[in-house]
Amino acid sequence: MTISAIAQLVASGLLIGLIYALIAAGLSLIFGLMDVVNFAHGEFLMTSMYVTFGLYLFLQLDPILLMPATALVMAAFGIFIYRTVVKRALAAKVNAGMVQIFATFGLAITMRGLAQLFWTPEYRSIKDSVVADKTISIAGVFLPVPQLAAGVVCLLAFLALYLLIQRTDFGRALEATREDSEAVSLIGIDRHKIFALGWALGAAAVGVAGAMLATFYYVHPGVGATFALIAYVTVATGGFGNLLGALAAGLLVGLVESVSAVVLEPALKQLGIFALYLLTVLLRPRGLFGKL
Amino acid sequence: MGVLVLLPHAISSVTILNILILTLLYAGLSQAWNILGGYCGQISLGNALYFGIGAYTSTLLLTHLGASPWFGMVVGGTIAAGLALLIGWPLFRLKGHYFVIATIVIAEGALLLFQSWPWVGGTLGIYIPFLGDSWTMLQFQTAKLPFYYVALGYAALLWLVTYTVDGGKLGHYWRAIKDNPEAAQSLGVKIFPTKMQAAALSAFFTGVGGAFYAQFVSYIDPESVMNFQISLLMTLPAVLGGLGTLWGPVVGAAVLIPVSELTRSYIGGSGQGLDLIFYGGLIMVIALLKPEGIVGLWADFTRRRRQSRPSLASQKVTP
Amino acid sequence: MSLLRVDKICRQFGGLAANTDVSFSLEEGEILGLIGPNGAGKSTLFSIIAGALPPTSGQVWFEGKNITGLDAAACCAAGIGRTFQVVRSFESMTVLENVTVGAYNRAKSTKAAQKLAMETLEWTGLAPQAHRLAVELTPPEKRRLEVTRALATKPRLLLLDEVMTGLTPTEAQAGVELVRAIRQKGITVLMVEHVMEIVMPLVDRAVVLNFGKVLTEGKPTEVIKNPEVIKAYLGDRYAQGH
Amino acid sequence: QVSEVVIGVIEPMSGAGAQTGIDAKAAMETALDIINEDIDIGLPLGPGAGLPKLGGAKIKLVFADHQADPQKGRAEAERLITENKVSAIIGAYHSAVAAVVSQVAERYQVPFLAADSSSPSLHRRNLKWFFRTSAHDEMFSQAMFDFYKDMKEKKNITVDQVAMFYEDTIFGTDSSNIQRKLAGERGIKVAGDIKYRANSPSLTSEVQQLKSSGAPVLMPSSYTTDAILLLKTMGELGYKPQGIVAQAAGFAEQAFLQAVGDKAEGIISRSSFSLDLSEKRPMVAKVNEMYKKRSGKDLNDNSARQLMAVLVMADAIDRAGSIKNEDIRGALQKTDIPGDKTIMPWANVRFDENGQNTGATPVLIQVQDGVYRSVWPFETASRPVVWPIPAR
Amino acid sequence: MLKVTDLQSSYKGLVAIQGISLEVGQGEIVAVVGSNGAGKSTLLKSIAGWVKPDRGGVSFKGTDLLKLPAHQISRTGVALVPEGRRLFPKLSVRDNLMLGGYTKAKGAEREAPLEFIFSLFPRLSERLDQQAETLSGGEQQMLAIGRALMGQPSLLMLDEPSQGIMPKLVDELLVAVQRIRDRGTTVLLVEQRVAECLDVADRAYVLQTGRVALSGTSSEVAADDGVRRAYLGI
Ligand SMILES: Nc1ncnc2c1ncn2[C@@H]1O[C@H](COP(=O)(O)OP(=O)(O)OP(=O)(O)O)[C@@H](O)[C@H]1O
Ligand SMILES: Nc1ncnc2c1ncn2[C@@H]1O[C@H](COP(=O)(O)OP(=O)(O)OP(=O)(O)O)[C@@H](O)[C@H]1O
Ligand SMILES: [Mg+2]
Ligand SMILES: [Mg+2]
Repeated sequence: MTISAIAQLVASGLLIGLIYALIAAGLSLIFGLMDVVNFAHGEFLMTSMYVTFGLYLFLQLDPILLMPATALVMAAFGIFIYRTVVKRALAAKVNAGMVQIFATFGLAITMRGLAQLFWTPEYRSIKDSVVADKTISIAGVFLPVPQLAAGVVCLLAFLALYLLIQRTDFGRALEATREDSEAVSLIGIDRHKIFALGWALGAAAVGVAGAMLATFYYVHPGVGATFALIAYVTVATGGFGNLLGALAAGLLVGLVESVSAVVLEPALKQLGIFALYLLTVLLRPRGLFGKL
Repeated sequence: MGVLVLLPHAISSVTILNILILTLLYAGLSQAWNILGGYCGQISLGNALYFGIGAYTSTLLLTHLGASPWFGMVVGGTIAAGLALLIGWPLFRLKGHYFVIATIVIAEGALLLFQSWPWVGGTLGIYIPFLGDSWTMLQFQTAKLPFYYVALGYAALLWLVTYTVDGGKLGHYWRAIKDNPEAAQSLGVKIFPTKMQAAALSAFFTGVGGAFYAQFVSYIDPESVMNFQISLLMTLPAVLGGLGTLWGPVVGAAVLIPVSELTRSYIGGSGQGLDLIFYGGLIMVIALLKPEGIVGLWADFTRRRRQSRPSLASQKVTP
Repeated sequence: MSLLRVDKICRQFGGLAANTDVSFSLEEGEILGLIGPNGAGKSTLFSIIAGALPPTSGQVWFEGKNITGLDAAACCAAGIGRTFQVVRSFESMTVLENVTVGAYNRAKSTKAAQKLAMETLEWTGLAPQAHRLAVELTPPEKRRLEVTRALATKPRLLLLDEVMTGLTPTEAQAGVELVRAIRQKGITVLMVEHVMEIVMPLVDRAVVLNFGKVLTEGKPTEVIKNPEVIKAYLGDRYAQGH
Repeated sequence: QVSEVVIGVIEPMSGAGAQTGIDAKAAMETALDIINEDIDIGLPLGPGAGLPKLGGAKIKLVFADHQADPQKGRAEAERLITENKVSAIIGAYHSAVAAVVSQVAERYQVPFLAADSSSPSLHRRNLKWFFRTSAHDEMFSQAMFDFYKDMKEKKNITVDQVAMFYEDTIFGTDSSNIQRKLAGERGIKVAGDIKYRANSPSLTSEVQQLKSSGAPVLMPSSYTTDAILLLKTMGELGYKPQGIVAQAAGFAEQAFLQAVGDKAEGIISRSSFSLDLSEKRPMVAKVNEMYKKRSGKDLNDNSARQLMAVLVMADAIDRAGSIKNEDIRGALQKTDIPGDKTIMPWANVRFDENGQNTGATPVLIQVQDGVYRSVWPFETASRPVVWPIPAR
Repeated sequence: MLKVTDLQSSYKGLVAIQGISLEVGQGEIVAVVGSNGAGKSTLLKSIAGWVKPDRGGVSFKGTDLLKLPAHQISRTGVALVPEGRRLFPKLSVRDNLMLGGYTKAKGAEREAPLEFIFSLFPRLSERLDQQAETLSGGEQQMLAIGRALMGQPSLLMLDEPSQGIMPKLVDELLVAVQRIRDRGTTVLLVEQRVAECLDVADRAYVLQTGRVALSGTSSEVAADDGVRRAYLGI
């Protein structure tokens, strides 16, 4: 293998890793930090891509410009889902974990059905974006611009989430609500407000991911399922209770995938990711940097 | 029970028999899942692995050696149980979501391996050749009744096994581990072997179910017997019916399978996703309205009748 | 031969030494009180004796055997029963089922286990609650349930960690009677309790821990006169003599 | 006498293949219009309403959804046969499902017509009740290699190295196995042999390996999602082979063209159908119009085959003059429809003893100026082939 | 300041307290005593909004608390140190304390009670970075009380605060309760150490099987024969 091929391998791995991390960002908040299972994460991503696509049909703007709008719509959607579904699931005193899994799993199926109803199962894509179909090449290493842009957005998104959780009362309140959602009322915290905000934020992060993804990926009712498992594995590899873990894990997952596509065969490249996860949790049962 | 034995004779519709067979199969599979997930609290979303192992073992034994699927069921179940022990050994130290995701990942990994393993047919899968009606080979041209009775026997057997175990030492230990492992240990419960027993039992019967399924469909490929959806389908009835209860998986399967089959059959042809909306909505509604499962309705009812005593406080002896 | 002997037990949590060179022994049939300030390392020591926590160094001897490496289940099988300071009941199970789990430690069949469990419940006075779910009990009842559960394992040594918390003095007296009755059954008791009104009349001997080390040990009446114990643990009220 | 003949259709109506099922529905209903209405068009059963030999009985289609799951396909087939009393079944796109459905049909002795499943293993199981109107992947792959031969002989362009890129399903595996074998026979080197996971989130490393294989011709076998992703990733990583010769599926879909835009320029795909056949056979345009009214799109490889399957089946039932299973099977076996009475570039429709239509000659189509044009066989092509793919 | 009238609460239809009326005046320490399961905790939980009463009224400084959700009740200045402590186990001691002052503005105001809390429980100041769940039993109880004090409540409800606290600290704690009152906080105290508790309280209520059996000044209650027999073990 030539040097440039290896460089390309690493660069591509890291780039796709950043995209995985970006997609996992919202999940790392909702699932990782708030400890609420969201089996519909993939469908959230799918929805946000359709939101971007819908806005694009109306406004004919670059998806990157539409990103704030998508994030906003998704935040509202996150609050809506929290209020209608998740809140009730969290109220369950027995089998709490399973209720969350299956309430959101049911939600996922419903969302997929709704997408099919409203958008038909046709594949759609957006070609009008400043970054679309552009590639820069440095010393024989090709770096697709849409993915570079997504990578930068990913880093920014994690920085923003991290500061928000680490530096604000909101972050503390979110963790406290996760720890004991009843006891937080003792200190004047409205758990539903805090968690609804958490979901808004998580969904907005998915919105950002969806908008970026729409610049280079097709939109389809089933698109979420493609990314969902990797997103869960990424969050768990990073460790629960630590946002930045997901970023690190995303990069690692991307890199390992890239390498195992070469070492094994491409059809088995996910085996590398799976092995990475198992190895991580066997050595560190709480993931790379997990606290929970 | 009597009703279940005689019922199919009154039914001529193949569709309904198909649905009944699937319902019983999933009642059994879900009961098997319930042993480890519901009673012992080790949530596995990777039971499709054991299902697939059972299906492949019996099918390969049949196509390569001409062995009867009945034999294949036992061998398949045993291999599945052995695999469960092998996997449980490193995995049972994991907690919560880490464990759940590990089970998913292992099953998905196995799916990939089976797809690129030519000896087991890879993605092409394996056809089970039809050799004429035979109980030994568990093959029937168009008859559904034999399958119905096998499925009924399977579900009943699992119910019985769970019933027996639940009332005994293992059942107590499993539920204790689920509620509080540290306390269980302090009472002499050896956590690891107890979990392993649950895992082996669960995997064995899941494997048996897989072998039956292969015979019933007469064609298997990795995607159709080891897919993540199958894992979910085994979990769903127990959760919606009532986790860690005897009747939960049965009741859950009796609601879910007919609904999912009928919605697909009668509104799935539209291609508009209405069946998905309906099915998904139903799961969501049950999960949210009755978190302890549908059998919780029955418990509510009996409880209300038993506890007609008006006030707890007034029963206390005054000092 | 002592029933239990802890020998130079040390336990570190990061930089914090919860137990340092703790040594004492416990005679068969004794009720030994383990007292000391909050955070002195009493519960930590309990966990080490019961096999729930490995010591950093030191040994635990039970019935003349070194049980240091054994896990909690093996310790239970060997004859050590315990309760937890922060209650840990099996909340989705009934009171009877909770106790039955313990009873399986000795009983072979389910019938025998249930019988043993029911007898133990009657003995500790929880029988009327047998078919309630554990989650519905008040905290003091849950503690009593833990004692019952541990008793059902038929231990030779019972470790009681603040089981009488939350009882009014009158109720505590019943608790004291229960512990005496336990001893009557031939079970040796090691107990942690902060309420002197309970400890004083009950225990034969007290070991005082402070900052993880044994401060002193002796008859309860002597121990509470020790100025260091008063300074670190009992406070001014006991300075004038009790 | 019957007034209605019911035919069951089993296609994926939800899940990843849902669009195919939905398009199939439109295509087959278009065929129904031709049969049941009085439409004078050069197709079997066009003129006159209904089936003349059955007293003008109409055909009715019942659609069932198999969600790409063989078990569901089996259950639906049994339901259609026992409950809807269908006289025949058409389906099923996914070869795995077709395999199971054809077995059920065999057991119930109901004719099964594979409209759009192209796995060669399907007709090799000695099934008496199995028929397939279109070519299978072996015939298609043969066409591709014949194309290379013609290129050398007639255009003096040598193709001596190819890279295969195929998904890990029945479709991909079957297709690649044949191509590998044919390449060996024809002395063409397989420089790259990449099996990949269907619906992967990224194909970066796969494309990289293709690129470093250095093969001038890429032969992909993929469905729509992966076809789109493949082309995008090729652009991103600067991989530009001289030619792309695809095993249809995703590459023949309108959605694919729309998604990748001018990146599709020059791609060659095997096909059973080419819309520019209408230049020679105007009725193809007319049928296309009818279909477009229902679905909003042009006919493609899949929808044309699905449409034809209904016509062929209806023709057989009509000739049988009865809806007895045996009679229909007998009539199917005796099917003889000349190529110009179809909308396909086929020689004819005649089934061999395995139920395979031997006259289903494939064509190669190429994207030229955003439209699929037939480019091979050279004799019948509507446009000359463009080779290599022009630089953009 | 706090007025409870004819309060009844139940769990799944089982009545735990009924017909309870009591009053707590500004600056008072009021004790509630009673045996195990008498309904003391249920009473406090009903006031704090954790248990929704079946009927009756709870008003605090003229506000009808029954109309408010639990977190709003806390914001009116009612704090509860619950039975079982209910800390945030994975969070550090510091975070637990800081969260106690969640409704206060960040900065000096929020940190004001810290000094007092640390003077009462110096151990907490040594363990600021330790996870709450790894604290010893007594330390956890200290943290629970500290967290409630961080909110600078005007009514502090303590449910058996001396649980798990060593003797020396129990005395200090009860003195501290008086100091807390002297700083302007009203206290509603549930205690199983009846004698010590009556020592510091101004008035007391005795609960029996969910009803108020006796009420009066602490000395009256302490002098009652029934109480002496039932709760003091004399
Ligand atoms: N996992 C841990 N990590 C860090 N420190 C710990 C851990 N477990 C216990 N400690 C500390 O060790 C010390 C001893 O704790 P232990 O629970 O043994 O005290 P105790 O004597 O039982 O006190 P109490 O009377 O309050 O129950 C305490 O200061 C506690 O904070
Ligand atoms: N979550 C619950 N579910 C069902 N019943 C309950 C629940 N909590 C308390 N009870 C019942 O309500 C009654 C009153 O309980 P409460 O906890 O208020 O008593 P208490 O006076 O605080 O007792 P203690 O001194 O033990 O703390 C008891 O009979 C108890 O069993
Ligand atoms: Mg302790
Ligand atoms: Mg209480």
